[in-house]
Amino acid sequence: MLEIDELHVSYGKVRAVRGVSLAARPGRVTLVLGANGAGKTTTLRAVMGLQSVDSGRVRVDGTDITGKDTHKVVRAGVSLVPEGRRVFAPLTVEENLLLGGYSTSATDRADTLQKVYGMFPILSDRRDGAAGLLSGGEQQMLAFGRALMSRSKYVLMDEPSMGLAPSVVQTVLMTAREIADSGIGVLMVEQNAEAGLQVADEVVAISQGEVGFTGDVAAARADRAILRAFLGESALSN
Amino acid sequence: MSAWYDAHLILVQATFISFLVALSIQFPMRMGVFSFAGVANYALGAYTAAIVVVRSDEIVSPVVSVGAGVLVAVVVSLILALIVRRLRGLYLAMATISVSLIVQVIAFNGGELTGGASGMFGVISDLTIGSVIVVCVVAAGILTWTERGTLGRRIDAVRDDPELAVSMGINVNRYRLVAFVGSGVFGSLAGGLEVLLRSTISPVNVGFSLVVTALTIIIVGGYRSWVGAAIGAVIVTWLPFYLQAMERYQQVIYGLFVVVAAIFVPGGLLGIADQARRRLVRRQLEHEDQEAAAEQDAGGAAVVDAVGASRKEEAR
Amino acid sequence: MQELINAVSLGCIYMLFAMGMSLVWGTLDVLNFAHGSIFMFSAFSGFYLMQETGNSLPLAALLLVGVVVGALMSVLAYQLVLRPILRRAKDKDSAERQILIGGIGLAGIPVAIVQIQTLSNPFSFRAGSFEVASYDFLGARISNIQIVIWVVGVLLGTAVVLWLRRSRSGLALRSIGVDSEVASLMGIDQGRLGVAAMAVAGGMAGLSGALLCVSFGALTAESGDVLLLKAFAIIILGGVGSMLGTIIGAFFLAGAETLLIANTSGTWVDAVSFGLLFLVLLVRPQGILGRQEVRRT
Amino acid sequence: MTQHTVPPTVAEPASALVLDARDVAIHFGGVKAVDGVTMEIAEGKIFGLLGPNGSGKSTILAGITRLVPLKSGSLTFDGRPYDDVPTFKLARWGMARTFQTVRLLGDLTVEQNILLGADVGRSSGVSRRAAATERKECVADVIDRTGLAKFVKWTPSELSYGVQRRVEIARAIVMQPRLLLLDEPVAGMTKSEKLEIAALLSDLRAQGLTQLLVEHDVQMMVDTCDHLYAMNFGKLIGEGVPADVVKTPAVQEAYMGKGWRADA
Repeated sequence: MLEIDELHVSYGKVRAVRGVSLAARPGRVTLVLGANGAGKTTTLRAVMGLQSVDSGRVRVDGTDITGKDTHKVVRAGVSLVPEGRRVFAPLTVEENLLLGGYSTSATDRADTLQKVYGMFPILSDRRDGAAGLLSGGEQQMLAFGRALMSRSKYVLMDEPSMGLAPSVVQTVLMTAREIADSGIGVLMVEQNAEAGLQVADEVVAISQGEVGFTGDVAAARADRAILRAFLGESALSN
Repeated sequence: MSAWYDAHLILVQATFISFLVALSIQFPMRMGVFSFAGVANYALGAYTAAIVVVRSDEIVSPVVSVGAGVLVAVVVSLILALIVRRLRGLYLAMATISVSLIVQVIAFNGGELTGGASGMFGVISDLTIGSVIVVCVVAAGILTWTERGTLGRRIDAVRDDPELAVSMGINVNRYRLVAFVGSGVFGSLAGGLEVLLRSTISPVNVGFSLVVTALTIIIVGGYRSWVGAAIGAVIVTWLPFYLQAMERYQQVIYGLFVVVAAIFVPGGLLGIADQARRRLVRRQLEHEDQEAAAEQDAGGAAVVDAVGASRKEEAR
Repeated sequence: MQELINAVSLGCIYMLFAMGMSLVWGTLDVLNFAHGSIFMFSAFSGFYLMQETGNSLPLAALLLVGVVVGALMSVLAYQLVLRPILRRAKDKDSAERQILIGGIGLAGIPVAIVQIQTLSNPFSFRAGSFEVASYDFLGARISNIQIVIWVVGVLLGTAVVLWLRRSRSGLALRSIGVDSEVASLMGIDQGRLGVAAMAVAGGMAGLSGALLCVSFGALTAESGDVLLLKAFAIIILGGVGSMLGTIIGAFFLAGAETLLIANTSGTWVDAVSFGLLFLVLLVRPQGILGRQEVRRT
Repeated sequence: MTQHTVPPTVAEPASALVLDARDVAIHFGGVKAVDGVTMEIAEGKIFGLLGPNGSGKSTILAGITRLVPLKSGSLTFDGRPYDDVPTFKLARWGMARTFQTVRLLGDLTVEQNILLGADVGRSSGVSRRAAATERKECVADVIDRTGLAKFVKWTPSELSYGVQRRVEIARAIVMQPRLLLLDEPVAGMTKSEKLEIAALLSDLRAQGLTQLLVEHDVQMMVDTCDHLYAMNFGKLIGEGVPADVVKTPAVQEAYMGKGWRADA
């Protein structure tokens, strides 16, 4: 289990995350909802050691990784698919994937590479092309593949559907589901709440740096506050 | 007093000249133009003044000889500004360092005109330190005007965010042009005045070490105001004199100064003073505006992701 | 023919020097202005040891001193100055500016020390324990030192290119150049790789310093500054981040300079690189082989 | 293509166009970021521009402000074509904007940042001294209206994101513009902050300020705008009364994704 316990993070004078506790479990998708600026991305960055933590603990299967350097967090079995994908555009698709497996052994790397190619045939077809030339959806697949290459037990995903064509959003989120089904714990921040709920098992809602709701998908769908904040009551709910 | 003055005349002169040299790099820097052409302008000013004085049969007024240097430097600066208008940041810095070194190579190879490697001697004039001080005071006056009010704010905008500046109706390109011309004026004034005071100039005086010295002055003092250049000029000129040990290791210690400042106090001494003043103001404000601070906190959470996101945007 | 031999030798030295500088600029975002004085000081260290040991150092030891001193200085510069600046700077632009300023400050220190030690006179490895021999080579003369330069140049040049292209750590280094934050998300320890890259760069600078001092007779305290700007011209000519471009640029500049020396008195030689730099910046700022942004939105 | 599905806007007196962007195309390399967009911004109204990330909204804003060159098309401001007028002159003509990311000068106080807007040289023939007092009054008035009085001596880094945003808007208003372009002014704000900004914009409209609002928040767009443009893939996919535009299938699909309607 990836446990975030009473995490506090501040940015200069601003307290961005105030006592967030949540968990990701193997084989399950935990969806984190929250408005822009609620502290979701900051939480993920803090877990990865990209942001310093004021107080609180982050544990991976019992091992404390709070405040560890990013590369050590990755070695402890947690990886992040960053917002906006951020593939290494000038490098080839295969180089991107190999980088994902940077801290694994050579044999493991070759092994996982074949698995990832099996999962995403499009990446196999384009393996020698520059990653920057892939379409948005393909780049997201590459970002997923890159995270899988590290053989992490937990994958954090920051807005995987952001900026993608609507038709691709479903595919991308279904892929996230498949990744969880293979036994990996997925912690996903997603703006597109409805699409996110379709693949999630558990839901955490964050507002102004604090957790407002924790529960399974059914409970979330039944929660009026969640409905109002993330799904409905807009002009579109005709 | 007078005895002291006579004994320290050279240091007094050096202080004012260093101030002008530093301004030739600081002035464009304040407008976001990271140019080292000031050193080239110094060389142009010095050599032009020297050539005018030495080649002419009659006694030439400093106004004419130094003026000729300023004219040459300004013309060259304008041409340079047009040539490098597309360059920014490091590329501009390195290109202008190259210009300075090309000028040095030309001085080396100028044959009879520039005196080659040994340079020029006997540049005699009736220039006094008083005139130099007047020049510096006038320069400081003009700069004070550019650092205040509307003009000061606009220059801040041009430096910190050129795209914002144009959206606020500021003609950024014109400011950049002014930056080059200003560098030409200050640099050539420094060169012209110095050559008349010392009566000699050689290629060694206009090389890379002048870049380091000018940069030391600005970095130690602070790049945001002419006051920084003045503080820096005083320190860099007088410290070696008072620290006997420093005489020999002067350049080593300059290097250390620059390194330490670049890491810890990029704003120089002036920046430190500024921060201290601000901290004082803030403490007062915090007493007055407890409620404002409270309001701050409520909306505070929103800052973070947006800041993080914009950082990432930039990184991409 | 003689010119060609000289040009290739000079080109090898330029290449060793510029490749190291290009390596850390393209990956760590460090335009190390002290690279030139590292080059100079490494050669000077050899000279100093040579004097202390009564001219008994063999050539190999001299080169080794150059490599070790260069690597050491480069790593120290990175750990003590450049990395702290990168970490503390508030944005990319000010980081760039402070790195350059800090580098200029750093560069001044060894230069000043050597000026004091040599009283600003040139220093050279006068006849040491090794002998300079010349051989006939296709109607021209080539010295044993030039052969050493060629061999070292070809071997190291190839090694660095292969390292970056083929190896796991080379790939990691390239990824840092593209997006250092995501690189750390791949599990890459940037601190260690950065030190390694700086050590390689400094070692190559030191080696080229020793080689240049041996083959061309003498260096002065200021030699590094000029070479630094030449290397900048070379890198810009080839395109930042392109090793192949750097290699081509190095030989191009060496060729142009050798031609000029052969046909004039040689005092204008430094103006070639600066003129060239200027020209490239104006006409094609991304260099001959500079990579265009690969992007699709 | 969705033009005909949108009910015709209520016939209104042909008011003067503040901004007329006709068949604007902007290409980056081979990418058609904006591909033949026409927008007619009439006086005194708030116009909205809606579209998902990467649809070309920010690009067309950059084109309108002449920060990037057009591939083709024409631009007219208050009847004056400005295809070759530099950005800084446009600002003096009365085009003010805010940016997608906060862009305040960190070394200046809030007051000084706002004064920067008042400095824009739109001389009105008044004597210098009179202009200065007038300017001061205008700044004081704007500071008051935007609720920034408490923060005038603060520096931007000490302010929350919402307050920083308000300073940016205040700086633009102080320019006394003819047209105000707002690039995602409420992104990352809390609900209450959003409402505040929306009220401020409506207030400005009441005073006759024409605005073009680029935003993600559908609810805010519907509530605040008089006329809405919707974009995707560099093209307009809808235009008209906001509440109607957001209901068209093309906009719903572009903005909310497939499957949204089935579950909502």
